[in-house]
This record gives sequence, C-alpha cells and structure tokens, in this order.
Amino acid sequence: MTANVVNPRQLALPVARVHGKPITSVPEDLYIPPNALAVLLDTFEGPLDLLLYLIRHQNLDICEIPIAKITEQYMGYVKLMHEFQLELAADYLVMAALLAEIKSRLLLPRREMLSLEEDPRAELVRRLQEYEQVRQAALDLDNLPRFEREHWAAQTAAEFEPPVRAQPEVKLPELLAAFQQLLKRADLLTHHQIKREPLSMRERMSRVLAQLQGQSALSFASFFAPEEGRRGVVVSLMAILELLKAQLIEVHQADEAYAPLMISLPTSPQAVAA
Amino acid sequence: MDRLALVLEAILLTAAKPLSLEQLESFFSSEEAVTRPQLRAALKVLADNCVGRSFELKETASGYRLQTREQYSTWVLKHHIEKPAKYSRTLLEILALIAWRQPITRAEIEEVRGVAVNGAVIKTLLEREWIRVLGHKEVPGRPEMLGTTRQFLDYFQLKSLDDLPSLMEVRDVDLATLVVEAPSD
Amino acid sequence: MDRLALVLEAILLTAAKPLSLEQLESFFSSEEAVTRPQLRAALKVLADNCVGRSFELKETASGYRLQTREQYSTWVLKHHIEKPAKYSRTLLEILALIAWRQPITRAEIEEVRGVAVNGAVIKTLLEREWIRVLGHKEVPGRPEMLGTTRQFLDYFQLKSLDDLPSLMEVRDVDLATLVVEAPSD
Repeated sequence: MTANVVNPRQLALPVARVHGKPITSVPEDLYIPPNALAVLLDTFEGPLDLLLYLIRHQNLDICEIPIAKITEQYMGYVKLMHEFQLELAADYLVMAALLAEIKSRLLLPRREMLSLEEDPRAELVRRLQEYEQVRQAALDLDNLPRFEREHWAAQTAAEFEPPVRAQPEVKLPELLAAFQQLLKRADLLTHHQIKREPLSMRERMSRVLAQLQGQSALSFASFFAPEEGRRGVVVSLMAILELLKAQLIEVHQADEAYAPLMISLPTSPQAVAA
Repeated sequence: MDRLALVLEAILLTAAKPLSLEQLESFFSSEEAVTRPQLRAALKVLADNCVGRSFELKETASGYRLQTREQYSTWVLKHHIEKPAKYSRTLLEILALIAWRQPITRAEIEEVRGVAVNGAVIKTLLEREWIRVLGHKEVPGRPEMLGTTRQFLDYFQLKSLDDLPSLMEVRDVDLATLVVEAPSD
Repeated sequence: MDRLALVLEAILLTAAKPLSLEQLESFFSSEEAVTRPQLRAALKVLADNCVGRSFELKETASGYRLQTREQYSTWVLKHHIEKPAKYSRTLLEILALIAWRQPITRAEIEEVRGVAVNGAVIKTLLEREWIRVLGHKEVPGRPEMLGTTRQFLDYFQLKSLDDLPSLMEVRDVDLATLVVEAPSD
C-alpha cells in the first residue's frame, strides 16, 4: 500500500486560489463516499504524508509551498472527515491546529520579520523535508536486493556421518570460583579442617609399592581402606598419583568403559631401579 | 580452482548462514595451517569461478555466503507457494528511520513521522531480528534506543551501514521563498 | 553453460529435496516451452560443468540433486560441531567438592551443599571421565566414593592434585584476577 497506488483523480482537491483567482465552490469530486474516504485515509502514513501528497500532487516544491493554499486543502480534507463522522487520528487534528495557527499568523499585519526558529512555516517545511527524506529512504530500502526475495542461499546436499557432539569447556578459575562460592555458603573451613599430610603420603607411597611386590597387578580400589576414613583414602590416592607421576607404578584399564583400573609395577627395569 | 577454494565452496554450499573469515578459519585444523591471506586469496578464486554460474559469492555484514543470482529469482521463487513478504510502508519507514538515525527512540520516530508508532510493527521488526534495543536513553522514562542488527544488513545484502543508500538532501529553508498568500476566506 | 542448465542449477541449489524431471518441468511456464529432451540435455550440461567443483549432480530414486562430493566431508562435517553449552554452577560445585574432598560420597556432597545431588550431574561427570567411583564406603548402603581422574588432571593441566590450590587459598584468592571473561558468542 503506497501513495502511488491512490488514484490521483480521487484526490484532486479543489484549489482554494490559483494565481489570485478566488475559489468558486467545492467541486463535486471532493464528495467521495465515506468508505472510500476511510480507505484513502488508510493509504496515508499520517498528516505529513497527506500534506506531502497535496504538495507533490501539484508539482510544488516543499521549500516554496503556498502555505495558505495547502492549509486550506488540508482543512477541507479534515472537515470532510468530520462531516462523514470518520474517526480521524489525533495526529491529523494536531496538524490541523498547527496549520490554523500558521494561517492566523498570516492574517496578522506584517510586523518585523520573524526569525527562522520562530516562524512556524519554517518549522513545518523542515518537518516536511525530514519526513520526505524518510519516505524516500523507505523506498530505497525496499528497492535493495533482499535475501529470500531476489537472492537465496545456494545449498548442496551433504548427508555424511552423524554430527559430533562437543563437550562444554571449563577453565580452572571457573571451577575455583564455583568452589569459592560454595565454601562461602557452607562455611566449610570452620567445620572441617583439611591439611595436606606430606609425611603420611610418603609413607603410603612405600606401602603401595610394598603391596605390589610379587603381584602382577592389583585393582586400584584395593589400595583404599574406607575404614581409614576420608583422610586415609585421600592420602592413598595422593600416594598413588605421586607414584604415577614418578613413573614408579603403572596404571592400566581394560579396553572397555568403566573397567576397573589396575595398578602394577612398571615393566621396564630402569623404572623399578628408580 | 585450487583445493582450498574448492573446500571453501563445499563449506559455504552447506552453511546455514553467512560465515566470517574467522568462522571459515575454524574449519581447518592447525596442521592444515591455513592463513588469513590464503583464505582471502581462495575466496577470490572462488568468486572468480562463480562467474558464468547461477550463484555468486556475496560478502555481507556477518560474512560470506554463496547465493543465487538475481536473474534466476523468477524460477527459484517457484519453490514457494507464497510470494516473499511485502512490507508495509509503515514498517519500511520505521525501519528506515531506525537504520539511518540509530540509536533512535520511539518518541523520536513519532516526531519525524508525525504519527504514533504502532507497537506491533516494532514487535515484528524485533522478532524478525532486524532491530534490537541498543540501550536506554538517559532521559525521564529511560526510553529504549533502537538500532539495526547484523541480520538486517545480511538481509539487505549490506556489508555495513555505510552501504545504505545516501539520504536525499534536506535544503535550508529560505523564508523569502515561502509563498505567502492571503487565504481565500 | 547454456541458460537452461544455469536455471536448473539455480533451482537445484535452492531445492529442499531431490527433484524429478516432472517437478523440474513445472518450474517453467508454457511459454518457455521446455521439453523433456531439452531438460535431459541441460542436466547433462550441468553434470559436466560440475566436474572440477566441490559438488556433483546425482540422480537418486526421487530425482536429481546437487550434492557435496564426499572428499569434502571432513570439512563439511564441522558445521555440526556446535559450540557446546556451558556447565552449570551446580556441576562445577560438585566437581570442585569431589576434587578437593575426594573420596566423597553423594551424601557428603549433599551435606555440604545442603541440597540433593542431581544424578544427571554425576552421570555427566562420569561420562566426561572427570570423576570415577573409587570404591564403596563401608557404612550402611555401601555408598560409592567419588574421586577425580587423570583425565581431570590433564584437562585442567594439573600435574597432580597437589597443584590444586589449598582450601585456604581458594577462600582467599581474588578470583577477579583469575576468571577470564569467556568471549561472548
């Protein structure tokens, strides 16, 4: 729905005064059936759009509009709307008030020239120009080649293997932050005291190695005695990790999910010597 | 076409959206050691090799896309029963104002257009992901400031807002030229 | 490539599924007067023009389609590697508890956190192979004791659990200096 669609003849409003010739009467073609009038009103984006139409329809320049003439045409329009009791958007009435003000000013005797900022005509021309700019921009935008109107994504079929699902990434600081929050909440430190026990860990390392002597392999779990409590288990785990790090023991896992970890002495002789 | 250009063609012909240089880079492993200049050169080779085909390589705001050329739209359109959406003047004017004058508030849109902004239009534009809320203006009521998105640029085949057509000129008003006529009544 | 072959290329590059000869025919108006033999000949031209490209014309049971050649699957498959979601705070807290306080049972985790442990979280951590069952606690119900794995250490680039900051350190360290903002998007 653009203004271009509107049949210009329907909008050929009577000119109030052309080159000094006084207005005769409202021509018959102004009396559009109310329904048609409502449709016409719909084709305008607002009072500025209607005014622009009236100006452009008479091949006038915005900067040189005969304010009085345009005002009269606009008022004629608004009056018509009232006569047909069509609900007119408040914006149209606001514009009518502005035009009426301009008109009344023009009736006043010429005093000293108003400055541009004070002159309501200048303000109206500025707004009309600004609006015309937007109206043109909207047309330009619509004329740009558009995706899925002029262009479509060129796609080839590619049905290869099922997609790989990636795991979320997390960094140590995030883990620390989560833990810190938890600690603050639970106030763990006041209730539980956990200390590193390097000495007991060294001792446990020896014990693990001793257990493995003469054995082909022992399950990882067999190094943990739950009756020793949490601390004991942690020490065992740390001991085993230390031994692994020092390559004093090896850990194996059968090639299946969640198979038990098996611990053994290393097979290479130099590692045993270490 | 060299191998890299062919791989890029395969990637772009199976992409759901435009891909940036950075995204294209991520398709290659570190062993493949594909550099940015190589990528750019291969994209150029690909673009050249689309001459004389029904599709072209287009760079928009979010990246590169292979798309059918405009002259084939007559036939391509027939895939769809419905014609592509036509947007109302209201929507296009509001979108144009947001595009050219962003960041802009509803009140500012209303001021220029001289009419109240229909909330449904803003909602449509937001849902279409052509516009987004850029922030709030620090004036009473903290109104939302609206701006366009990358998708908007992608849809209108633009690389950046600079590619928007220039606005028609606004001339200074010379009061002397304003025709002052005595009203008829 | 002749015009008809180009139009067919554009149609097939924008088709959601393979198109039969009959379906392809329906893209042309009666004025265009495209005959079956012409269509077949144009498809042959198109197929020949796909030599040296990343895609080929394939005739399947339901019709013709343009598809990526298999040798490009390595790269094309990477479209599917979606950026993974982030782990929840709950998961990180549980993982942290297991790391610092291993071996630990679910009941003990619940005691510290004050809420029931979501089984799905433990499952995720087990699947990710960051935690494992160290054994069973010799108390009624013989609950599983959980601990971290070598993969956990490897992932977080720790040589051993000793490299984890002590509880005191965790409490006092200024994490603002540690937590690097993940890049958005």
